Amino acid sequence: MSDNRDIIVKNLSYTYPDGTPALKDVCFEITKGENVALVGQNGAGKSTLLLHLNGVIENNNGCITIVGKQLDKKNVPDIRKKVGVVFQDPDDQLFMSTVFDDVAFGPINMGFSEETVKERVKKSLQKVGLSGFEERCPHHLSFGEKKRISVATVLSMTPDILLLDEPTSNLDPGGRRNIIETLKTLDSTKIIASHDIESLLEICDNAILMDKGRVVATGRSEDILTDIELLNSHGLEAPSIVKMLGDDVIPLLRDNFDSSQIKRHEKTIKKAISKKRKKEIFCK
Amino acid sequence: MSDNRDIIVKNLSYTYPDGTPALKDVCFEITKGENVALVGQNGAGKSTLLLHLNGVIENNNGCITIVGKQLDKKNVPDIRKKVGVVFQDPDDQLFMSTVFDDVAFGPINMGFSEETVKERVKKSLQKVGLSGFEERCPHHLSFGEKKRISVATVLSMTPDILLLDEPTSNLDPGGRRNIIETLKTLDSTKIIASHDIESLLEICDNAILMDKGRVVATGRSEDILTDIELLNSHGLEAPSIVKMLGDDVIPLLRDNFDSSQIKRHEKTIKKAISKKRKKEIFCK
Amino acid sequence: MTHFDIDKYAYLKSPFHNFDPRAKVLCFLLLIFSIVLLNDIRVLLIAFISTIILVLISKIPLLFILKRFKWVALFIFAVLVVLPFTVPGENAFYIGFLSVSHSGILLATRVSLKAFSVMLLIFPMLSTMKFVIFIKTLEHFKIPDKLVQMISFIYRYIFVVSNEFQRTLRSVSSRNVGKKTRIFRHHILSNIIGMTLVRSYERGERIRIAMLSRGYNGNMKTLNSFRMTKKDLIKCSIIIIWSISLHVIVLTKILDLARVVNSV
Amino acid sequence: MVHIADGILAPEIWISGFILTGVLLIYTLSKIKIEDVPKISLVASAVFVSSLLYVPLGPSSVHLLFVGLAGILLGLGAFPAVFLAVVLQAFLFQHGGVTTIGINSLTMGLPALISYGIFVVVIKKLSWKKRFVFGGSLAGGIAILLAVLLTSTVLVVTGKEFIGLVVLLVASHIPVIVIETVLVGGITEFLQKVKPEMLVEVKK
Ligand SMILES: Nc1ncnc2c1ncn2[C@@H]1O[C@H](COP(=O)(O)OP(=O)(O)OP(=O)(O)O)[C@@H](O)[C@H]1O
Ligand SMILES: Nc1ncnc2c1ncn2[C@@H]1O[C@H](COP(=O)(O)OP(=O)(O)OP(=O)(O)O)[C@@H](O)[C@H]1O
Ligand SMILES: [Mg+2]
Ligand SMILES: [Mg+2]
Repeated sequence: MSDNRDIIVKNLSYTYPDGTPALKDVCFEITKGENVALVGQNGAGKSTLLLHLNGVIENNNGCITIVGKQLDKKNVPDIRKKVGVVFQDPDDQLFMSTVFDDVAFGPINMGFSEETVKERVKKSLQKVGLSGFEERCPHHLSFGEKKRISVATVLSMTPDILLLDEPTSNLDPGGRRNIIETLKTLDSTKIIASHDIESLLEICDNAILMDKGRVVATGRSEDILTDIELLNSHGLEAPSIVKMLGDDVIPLLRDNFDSSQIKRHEKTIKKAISKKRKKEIFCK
Repeated sequence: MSDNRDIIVKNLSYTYPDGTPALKDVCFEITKGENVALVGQNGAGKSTLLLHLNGVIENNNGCITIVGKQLDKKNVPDIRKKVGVVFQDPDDQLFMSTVFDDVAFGPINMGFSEETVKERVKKSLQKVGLSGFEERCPHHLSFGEKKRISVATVLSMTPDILLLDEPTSNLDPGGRRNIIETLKTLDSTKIIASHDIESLLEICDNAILMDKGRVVATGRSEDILTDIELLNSHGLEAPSIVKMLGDDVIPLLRDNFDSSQIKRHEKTIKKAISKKRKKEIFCK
Repeated sequence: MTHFDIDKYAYLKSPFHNFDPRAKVLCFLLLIFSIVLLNDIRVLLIAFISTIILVLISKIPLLFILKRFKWVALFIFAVLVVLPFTVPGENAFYIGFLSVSHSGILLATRVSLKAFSVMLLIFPMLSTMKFVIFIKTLEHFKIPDKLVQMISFIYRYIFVVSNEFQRTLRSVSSRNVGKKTRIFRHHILSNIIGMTLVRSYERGERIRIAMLSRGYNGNMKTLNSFRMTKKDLIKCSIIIIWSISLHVIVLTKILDLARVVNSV
Repeated sequence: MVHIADGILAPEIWISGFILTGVLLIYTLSKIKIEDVPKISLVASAVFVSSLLYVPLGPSSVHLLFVGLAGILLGLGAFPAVFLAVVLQAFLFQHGGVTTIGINSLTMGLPALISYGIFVVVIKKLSWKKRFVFGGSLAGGIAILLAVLLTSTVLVVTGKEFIGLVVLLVASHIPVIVIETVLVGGITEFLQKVKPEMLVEVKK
């Protein structure tokens, strides 16, 4: 295919039925295999945007193209096969009476054989660190466990495009690490909406910054997510590690801060600190 | 009063009706005005514990004393007046048809005059950064906005004891900052269950670490929440800034990492790094 | 997530919006019962027109009322379609080979006039106040405590249930791809409803706790308190007198008199 | 459509409807515990909400009643639940009538109570594994059947001219009976698996 753009959004606007404007003239393009961070204040419109890309919200105000197909009533079923969503609230995601049934729901619908389905369920549960939870009722789990199962229900479908709304919220740091590592190994095109900028820096190549329903900046995540002034001016904050080290932090982050790495990176860190200091002095 | 212990929990065990054990022989005491961090893996039993302290889960297996009163059927209504809870899931918390009514619900029930109620609502909404949302419907908000309103509904009651389950999850970094600063200024005794260890280090004096329903460590939060090995052995991780700087990070954290502070703290940082390095070498 | 628009127009300003809720409910109930007890089709027409005037005064947007019509409309539609053909009586005219009876049309008209009048009256009565206020009003009427508590919980839970239902639907549809057999679909539907019930049940329980922990003790308190004013008394009297006069018109046969006078 | 609107029934009928409903209400209310109030309200809301839902069926659609389900979940409490659902439907959605609240509560509430009885008998007397599906289906289906029959009776008693309406009513509810038989069975099984404490307590 000559066109390797997986997602094209053009002039998308949306107002909720109660009159709250949520998206205003949103435009962007995402190429195959790209990992995109979606950041913005509470209420910026991130979830609303993701709900559009899977056809959950119907809207004729704008134009969305997914893997070459325009998103409309006719194409929605086809597109949903390609797009997996993890909702922000895990209660929106889980509805079967056992964890197994819930994770198997997607693959069964896609028509896989029993063998394959079982295989897929097992693998996905492993990836989120909840092997052995097959027979539990998803409804009777801790909040974080529910969140992990939500991720598993989508992983089991290995969709071409993954939309993740706050995949790491309410996860314990270990679980967060797991999800991050899993996401890094997946080839799918991904959009990740999150307030956990540190994780985003680790996973994503590019970033989209939203404010009050508009896209206000797009670019490489190293540039956008470490730009303290830009973030501040849109109600966000850089993670403290970035505040301290600036964009020198990226290689450290991607190496996951093993104590041994600290040693290896000592030079970078010192350099970063003195650079910062100079800037301080220079600014005054 | 000679006894200034606000919360005493003795030998508390609990198993959910479906047979999942959630608490095992939990014991601890919390003095008036203390800020306590409650950490542990997903499913460790944090929410279950908090639900006990407000009498939401009834349980005769153990003994809970709140502000000198034993928690039993008879005392529950009295105790609930003293204890405010922010649930992990904001949808459990919001039940009126406008944000104003929801935030006013507590104060009205406490019998305040109309003036005072309006005043309190206004202030609480200000504190969570959602002034002007009074007439919106709480169910038609973004997830993070709901979370903020949940916090406001409890702030408006200024209870003696505050139980917060993940107060910062799903908040944008600015909102998170707001909540942290607000919590720091409140005099109430607080227990905060969270995976956001960085915030906890900033707010809390003491910490309780849980694993699989047991309390496995208690102590000053500087000691517990920066102990990388301890955290790792219970499935948690220290924030990357702690990984880098160890417990030298505390003063920096409490100063909130202003660029200007970086300069002031340069020495600490450099010292921390070289200390770490020495430890590295020493360990090998 | 629908909120059913229950309180949507409780914030407007009209003579009915600032009517004392207790008096308002009683007066309107009286009017409703009085209209249903009418049989004279001409008086019914007068009553119907007066109903429309009341609705206009209440400022509730007509579009909103029309949307709600679909529920009654179903029943009325059935009545209008069936009765004229099935009620035996003097023939009025034919549609195709079906005969339409005089008395059928009359009956159908009478039934629809009553049904529509009542449904219209509910708007100025209830859409002009917040539902919480209605619940408080019931408390004033000495309705058994258990019932009042149930109503206020039901009101809360309606939203819980519909929210949970829509959420479940949403999650199913986002992963529901490919073709399924009938059996599978029925299995899914009972699962969805069952899960909605369980979720609502648990969510409802947690919300109840949240209410309790914020000082709820069985009655919904809001910032309003009721006061009867002179204006309320006047409004009351107007509605009560009107309800009674509808029947006076029938009893005294004024309308027939008019015809007699005319023919003379 | 089993809700009768205002204006059809003769005053004697709807007044006796109110009286009977009142008696049944007082009796059932005295039997339920205050702790059960939230659960009853919840099921009432569920009945209420689902009665606003339309299930597509071929070219047309039907709406479900779940009276039987209310019986299975609440036992005697089903009556006040159905009563309140009827009241709110009339007042909030102009669905049904005001003067017919009594009659409508009876035609829907009695079947709920009866299906509760059926369910209890099935669960007590049978011991095979699928008895919950069976009991649920039976209760769900019979409840609708009874509701339709009761409504028809009321209409016929009011006047012979309504026989045409009765035919339409019965015909349009045959699919509902089938759907609810299947659905309530499935739901009962689901609940028995996931949250058995929601079903009405059956002492063996
Ligand atoms: N169901 C709804 N009805 C009406 N308005 C809504 C609804 N859901 C969200 N909104 C509004 O739309 C805007 C965008 O909401 P959205 O949920 O997309 O934000 P978000 O970026 O995902 O925020 P968060 O970080 O809190 O999840 C907000 O102003 C919100 O109040
Ligand atoms: N309603 C329930 N029924 C049965 N088991 C439950 C229920 N809620 C939680 N559990 C189980 O109880 C244990 C403790 O759960 P709890 O919600 O207290 O964990 P938590 O520490 O709050 O976790 P998280 O960080 O994910 O919120 C977990 O093993 C969980 O699976
Ligand atoms: Mg969101
Ligand atoms: Mg929890």
